[in-house]
Amino acid sequence: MEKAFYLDALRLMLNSRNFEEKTEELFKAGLIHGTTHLANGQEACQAGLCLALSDKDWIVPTHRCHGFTVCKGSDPTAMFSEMFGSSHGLAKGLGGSMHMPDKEVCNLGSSAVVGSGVPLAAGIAFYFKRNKINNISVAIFGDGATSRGSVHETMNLASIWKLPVLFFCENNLYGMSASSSDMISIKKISDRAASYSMPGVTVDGNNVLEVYEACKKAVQYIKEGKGPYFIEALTYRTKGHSKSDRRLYRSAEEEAFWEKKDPIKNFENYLLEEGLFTEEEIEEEEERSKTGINLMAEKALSMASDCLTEEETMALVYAGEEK
Amino acid sequence: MEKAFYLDALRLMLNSRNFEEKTEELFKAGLIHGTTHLANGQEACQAGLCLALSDKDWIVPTHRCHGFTVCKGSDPTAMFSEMFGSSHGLAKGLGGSMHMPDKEVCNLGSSAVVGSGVPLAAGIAFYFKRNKINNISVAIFGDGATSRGSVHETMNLASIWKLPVLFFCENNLYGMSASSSDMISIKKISDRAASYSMPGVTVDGNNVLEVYEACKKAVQYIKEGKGPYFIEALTYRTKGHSKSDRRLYRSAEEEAFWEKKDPIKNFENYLLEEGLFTEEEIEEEEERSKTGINLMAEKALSMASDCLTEEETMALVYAGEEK
Amino acid sequence: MTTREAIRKAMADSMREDKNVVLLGEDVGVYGGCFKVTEGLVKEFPDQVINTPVSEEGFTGLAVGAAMMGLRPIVEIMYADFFTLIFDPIVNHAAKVHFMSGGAFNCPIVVRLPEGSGTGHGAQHTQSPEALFMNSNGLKMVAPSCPSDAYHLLRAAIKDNNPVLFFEHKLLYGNEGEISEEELPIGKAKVIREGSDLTIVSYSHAVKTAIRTAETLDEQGIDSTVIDLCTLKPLDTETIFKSVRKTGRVVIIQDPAAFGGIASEVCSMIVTDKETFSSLKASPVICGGKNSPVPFSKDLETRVIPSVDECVKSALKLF
Amino acid sequence: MTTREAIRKAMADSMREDKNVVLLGEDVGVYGGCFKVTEGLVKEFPDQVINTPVSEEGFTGLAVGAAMMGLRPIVEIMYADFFTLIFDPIVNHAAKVHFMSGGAFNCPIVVRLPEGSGTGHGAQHTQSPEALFMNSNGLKMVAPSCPSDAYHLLRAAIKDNNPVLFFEHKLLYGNEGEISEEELPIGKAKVIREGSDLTIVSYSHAVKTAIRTAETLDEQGIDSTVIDLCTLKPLDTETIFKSVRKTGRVVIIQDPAAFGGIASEVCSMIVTDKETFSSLKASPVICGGKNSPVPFSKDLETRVIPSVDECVKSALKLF
Ligand SMILES: Cc1ncc(C[n+]2csc(CCOP(=O)(O)OP(=O)(O)O)c2C)c(N)n1
Ligand SMILES: Cc1ncc(C[n+]2csc(CCOP(=O)(O)OP(=O)(O)O)c2C)c(N)n1
Ligand SMILES: [Mg+2]
Ligand SMILES: [Mg+2]
Repeated sequence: MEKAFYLDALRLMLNSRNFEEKTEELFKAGLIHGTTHLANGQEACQAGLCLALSDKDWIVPTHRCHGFTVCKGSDPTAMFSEMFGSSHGLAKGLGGSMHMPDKEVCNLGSSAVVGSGVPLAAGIAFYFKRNKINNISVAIFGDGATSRGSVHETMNLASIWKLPVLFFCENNLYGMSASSSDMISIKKISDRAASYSMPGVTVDGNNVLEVYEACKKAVQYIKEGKGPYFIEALTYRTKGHSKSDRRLYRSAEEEAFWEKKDPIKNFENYLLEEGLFTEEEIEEEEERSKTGINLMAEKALSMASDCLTEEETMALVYAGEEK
Repeated sequence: MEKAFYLDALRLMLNSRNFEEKTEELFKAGLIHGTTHLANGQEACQAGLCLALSDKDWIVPTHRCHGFTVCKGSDPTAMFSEMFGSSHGLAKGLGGSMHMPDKEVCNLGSSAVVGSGVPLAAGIAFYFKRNKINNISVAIFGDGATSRGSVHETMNLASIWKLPVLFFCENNLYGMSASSSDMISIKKISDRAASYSMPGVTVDGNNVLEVYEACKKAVQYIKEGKGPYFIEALTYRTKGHSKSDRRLYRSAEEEAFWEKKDPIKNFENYLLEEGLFTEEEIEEEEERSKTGINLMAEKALSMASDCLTEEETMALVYAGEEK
Repeated sequence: MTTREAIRKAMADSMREDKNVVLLGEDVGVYGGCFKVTEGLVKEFPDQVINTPVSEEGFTGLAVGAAMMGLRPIVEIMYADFFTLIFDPIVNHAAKVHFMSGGAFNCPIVVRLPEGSGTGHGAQHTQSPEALFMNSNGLKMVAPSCPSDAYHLLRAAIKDNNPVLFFEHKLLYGNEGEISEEELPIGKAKVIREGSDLTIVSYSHAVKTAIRTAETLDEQGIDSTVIDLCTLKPLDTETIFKSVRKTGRVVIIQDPAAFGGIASEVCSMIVTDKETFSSLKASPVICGGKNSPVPFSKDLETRVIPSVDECVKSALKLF
Repeated sequence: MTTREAIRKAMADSMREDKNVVLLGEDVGVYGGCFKVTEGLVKEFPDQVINTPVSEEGFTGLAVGAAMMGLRPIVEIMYADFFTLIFDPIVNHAAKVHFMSGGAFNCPIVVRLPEGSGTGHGAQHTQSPEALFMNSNGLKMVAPSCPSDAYHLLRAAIKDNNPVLFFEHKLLYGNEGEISEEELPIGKAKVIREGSDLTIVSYSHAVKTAIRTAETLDEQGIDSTVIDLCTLKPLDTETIFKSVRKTGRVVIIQDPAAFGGIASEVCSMIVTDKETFSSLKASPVICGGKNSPVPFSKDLETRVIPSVDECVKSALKLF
């Protein structure tokens, strides 16, 4: 692996983290309307997956979408703008925190209906397969979503039609307050892949290199035309489910345990231990990312009042004749 | 096994078969409105399952429901009446061929939406578990239904809540024209049970004793409080999917192959070979069943014009205050 | 040509023109579809006609994703009653993605929904669910009543960049008619006959009832206009208003349950339009289906939809 | 007591009285529900409050089956938007089983659906889907606007032997009010204030708008009756007709999109009633939400529902 790769991985994770930190700050300051779902602690999943994809591979993230959106290459200014509801946002301010589609970087945007993005992702793969385009599509979903029938139906469809889709399950142990051990009828979610005759693996979702390697392998398998693949990445969201969550359903010990497994700190330690980066280099990256994200947030804030008019909005209910 | 048991099994299968034969005849004669789904060839599943159940165990059949309804103990006269749309029918003529609920014999009736009866069956089990009633509920469904998300969601729910429900999958190799090998992402459907941490077995669905034994074991397991159980019964519908099916999707050879595996003939041969019944006894049973069913059809036909009035019908849209 | 054939031809012509048009559904291949609408298509278009498992939510969602990439899927839901399973991909996704993406994505999907009672299939196989989609924004809905309209509206639906629900009444499949040269765009109602005393508005199978009602009223010297809505969303209020302003009397006929139906929206459009309201000489009348599930019993099933007799009686009260 | 507390109390009182009343939903236990409506309930009723996986179709279907056996389940759908996932168990099953079984089975299930815009949750978390169930037979629907009605209607819904959809507007959770001694049965509208010049009909969150509209009109010397529908299906047409016959003018206000909404049905009921129609002095007016998905942007979101200003302006045009 070249140093550039490690640098990429570090930068993506830092940007993702800093995006969430800034978002939380803006929310607390009352500058953003609505709610948000922060993905702090899950950066290795986001970066590991996106690094394994080509620019032309598509993703369909979840409600907890910021990190994937950053890592797939969207402009954080446009992301902040979206949360400010301004017309400079990825969805012109009509989407909000859970809807950040970005055609340019091959991100279909999320469904805010848990598990409903999964068939859409298979649809992208269906399109590729029909048109003999050798790209893949990634259905991203959480442990909670595995209880949705749509996920089952889609995995069956993807399997019988050998669609180029990667099922990427972020198992962060909870769906809101519901622990996956209470809600899921099997210990290892990836074991369900057998029902769909596809490979299924479970990886340490807090280890960016492990996620990357697993995804790389999956992408290769899929691009060889062998059909879908299932990856379960074990991770943890260190913040609450959304703005209002008091986290009564989990223990301080558990949180502390996972705090120690912070994907960024651990990766930084690895880089240091392996002598790939110096402390100064890492600090510099941390600083650069933070400053960058803050600047972009400020820029977005400065344009926050640019808003679609009612007429422009109503004109977007139906698509016109030609694209 | 006592002779009475074999006699029961034989009678149930013969009644089921004769019910379908008579139904087909009545349809061809234009005496029944709508369509129907005949289950000829699947009698061992129906009888094998129902013999293993107690009177207080409930079933939720499918659109192909006549055989199960006969075997669970409903009055064929009321079944024919239902198909004639008369007020003497199991649903007073409001249901039709696919809807033959019968509270008296613990049959909830079918959903005509493939796979949608499965969560209802789990609901019965949920009721039993909550009220500490040691009965079971059986969700009956076909191979085609396994592609429905509702089935996945229900199996997960039944597993995590350890509900006393038997998932009974009649794999007759086709869902209409769709062969299960094309539509299902795994060779053996029962292998999917592992995803829900429940036992899963595949049995010869044309062998009434094998079905019975498997169900008996399943019922015992469930009544011990161990949770749900999955049985796949391999069988074949010898008729078309419904009235209008020309069966273009399957070969004459295949049909001939399964004709030889006729569950009734094979059971009769077994009874003869084992010396349990004489030829005369069997012929007598065949005769008795046929005559009985024909008489009931005639009786139902004689009352066929007794129909609910419009007022009575409209009064059934909403339930009243007290049951 | 029958309506069945017209629908088939619209699909064939579209698939021939554009490889991105694909048909997905249960038994649409060799079986020819439950109502034989797709018979033979798989032969000419083996790559464009795709049999699916019984996974309505899954394959409709898949079609939505594919449509967002540029495919133009036609989804056949075997019986419209299974609309219950596609609400999420259609209402929460297809209908909203253009808007929610700030216009970045389109979702050109057509869903064909064979609907209607009269076939003895019971309450879960005889629904006409169009009204249950009415209040969802971002969708279009059409419901043709003759082969020509079926052909042109399906062609238009496939070309449309928005999700279109195409309601086809099972009892109309066998109806014969010529395919007109003239296209029928989405959003246009058709004036089937012009009269000066009464406006009868209807759509789909009930158009038959409307025409027979008009014919019966002829005998009484009442001269009716009959309007076939053709498109249910968006409604062609202009055509309706124009006629009602002329006749001052309106009867709206529909097969599905009266409460909360398309007819109620048409009626409310008419009376909330000031000018049209002022032109009314009598209260509008809705002749709709009974507010009950569809009974199986043949006799009861027949009477669940409004009869010509009922419609004529209601119309006569306006004079 | 807030509406949130009133709903909680109705559930608690019902669960205390009857062990067959159970609450199923995501995060309804320790988490207290997404909107804290169920907070604390699991402590008093550990066996009756059940956390579910994200399987709306599955657990609602399960509740339907259990209800047919005699349980009285309350199902909480976290956001009404996920109504798309329960259409099949509710519309194809719960609503029809009594009828389809010739009366043998009942399905006493209540589905609680937190709805409405104004919270900045985007188009898939802000819908008010009541109109999308209107045309389905066998269901009842209620949508209270104050704590007392919420309490009594939920109590009544739980006791009802039919499936009842209970729409609770998220913006009303914090509203304060006394719980009246008097029960409010399903099927009864409430006259909130009586006036002789105009009838304003509304329900749920829009009742606030209706009241403020009436107050503003007071200043102009226009004296309005305000009717809160409370029950959306079946509609209490008697109360509506009585008032409209008196005032001769009607404005119907609702938050959801105007096209195909509850207001259209109310309007159509009014004008198809001969006597009420004859009493109209002006065309009825509907002030409904915009026919678009709900935009995220705060300013746009606020304007997606009708404002008091708009309603007043529309009302004034009637005089
Ligand atoms: C169909 C549906 N049901 C419920 C919700 C409310 N909800 C939002 S996120 C969530 C938990 C999802 O858990 P998981 O899939 O594990 O994702 P995570 O939040 O952990 O990233 C729930 C229940 C929803 N958005 N969609
Ligand atoms: C949700 C749904 N989709 C489609 C249909 C139409 N349909 C009726 S039976 C059937 C095939 C079902 O196959 P299977 O479950 O194997 O049962 P079988 O008919 O073989 O007994 C289909 C697709 C339906 N009734 N419900
Ligand atoms: Mg999770
Ligand atoms: Mg089958």
